[in-house]
Amino acid sequence: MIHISVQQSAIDIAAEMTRAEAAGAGAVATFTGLVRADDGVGTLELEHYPGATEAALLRVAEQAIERWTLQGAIIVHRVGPMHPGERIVFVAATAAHRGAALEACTYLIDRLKTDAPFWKRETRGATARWVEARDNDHAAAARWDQPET
Amino acid sequence: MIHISVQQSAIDIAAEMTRAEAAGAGAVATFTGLVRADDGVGTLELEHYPGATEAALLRVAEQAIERWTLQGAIIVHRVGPMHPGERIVFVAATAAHRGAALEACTYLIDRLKTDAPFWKRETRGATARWVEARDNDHAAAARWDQPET
Amino acid sequence: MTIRMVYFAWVRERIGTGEESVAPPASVVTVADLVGWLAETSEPHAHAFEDRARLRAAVDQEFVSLDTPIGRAQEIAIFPPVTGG
Amino acid sequence: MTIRMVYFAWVRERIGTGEESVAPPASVVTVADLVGWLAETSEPHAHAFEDRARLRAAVDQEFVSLDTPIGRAQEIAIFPPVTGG
Repeated sequence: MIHISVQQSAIDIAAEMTRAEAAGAGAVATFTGLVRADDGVGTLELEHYPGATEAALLRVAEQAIERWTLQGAIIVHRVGPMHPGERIVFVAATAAHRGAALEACTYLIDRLKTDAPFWKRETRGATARWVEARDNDHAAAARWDQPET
Repeated sequence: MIHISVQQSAIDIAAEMTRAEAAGAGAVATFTGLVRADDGVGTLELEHYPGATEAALLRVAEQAIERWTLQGAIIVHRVGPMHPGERIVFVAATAAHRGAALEACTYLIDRLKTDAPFWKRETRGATARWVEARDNDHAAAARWDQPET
Repeated sequence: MTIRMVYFAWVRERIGTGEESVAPPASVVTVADLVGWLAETSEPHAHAFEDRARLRAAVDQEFVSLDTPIGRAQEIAIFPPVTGG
Repeated sequence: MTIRMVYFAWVRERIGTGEESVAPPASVVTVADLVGWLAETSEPHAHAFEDRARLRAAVDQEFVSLDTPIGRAQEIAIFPPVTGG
């Protein structure tokens, strides 16, 4: 099971967990990214590249399914304006055992950070700025390219 | 924020996620263990050691909070009889960044598997048997004892 | 000295009860001594404790190895390796 | 040859539009050539493309490095490093 969604609407965790669990395996690992409530951001706006975004997310999910023999992979990413405390992204990996689910979940979010065309703009008071990419996102994604040890 | 619960009732993921997100940080990682629907088990029964269980789970959560500077740690474990597809355990780690949340989530479930006094009994047809402990659970827990590299 | 014994999972089933009070002799120093002494008190205890490698213990709700002295413990639990999560 | 250009984030804002059609000369072989040629067409393009190290590209929705030949591409996207998740 693969489910990809790029959506304006709020992310419904209960519905996504039901979907993840319906794959029938014993282990579900999830990661949820939220607009931080503690650093003065009033509005966060997410822009994306329609079409290319969904294709990139599908590729990331397919790679995870194959590498960890998952029963399911879910990637839901919100776009448009959002506020502190709201969910930006939700990923889930469903597998027979917890090791696979947890590793695959980490892979999904690490890869999404570098491989999917999203851009964040933060507004603090009257000032808007585009968020800069972080080098350690690339380091996190690159470790999955290493040969297995 | 630490929340520990050992309960007979079903685990409410939406309520637990709300609790995890209320800690106000940017990243929430979760793990959910389910009664597998695919291996012939009709009923799974969870026995525990009242008092000692809650103390063990609290210790695991406190260790995770300290080691990864978490904003929150949640461990909810069901006891009593349950059926395929139902949730046995839910853990969540809330942190400022995803690396800490994901690692701490893995720690919570790895440690719970070896440090908390729960015992599973599976019924398949007319046959009940106590589940045997798995050596690789101890290997998974022990890797957290290694010095940081 | 009276100790409250508690048992879980197949240890409990084999013994036939989840708890009992016992008064071991002074020669019982460690948890392993206690298990050995209990195994001689009845056939069910002997059956429950026949494979020591599969037994785990807690003294006053702290998990310990079987060679731990029981000291002035009030509650000692004997059970199989845990399988939660 | 006409190519549909698409722009995102501050590249889009600096250029002042999210898309446009362009017809580069035959001397434009790679994405970098295209960016260089576009930078000479207007001040906003020059501003958007002034720091090549901060630009990323996709050719027909495939992510590529800037030295990739444009070939017979129909859609080329120029944008900053991604920051989703």
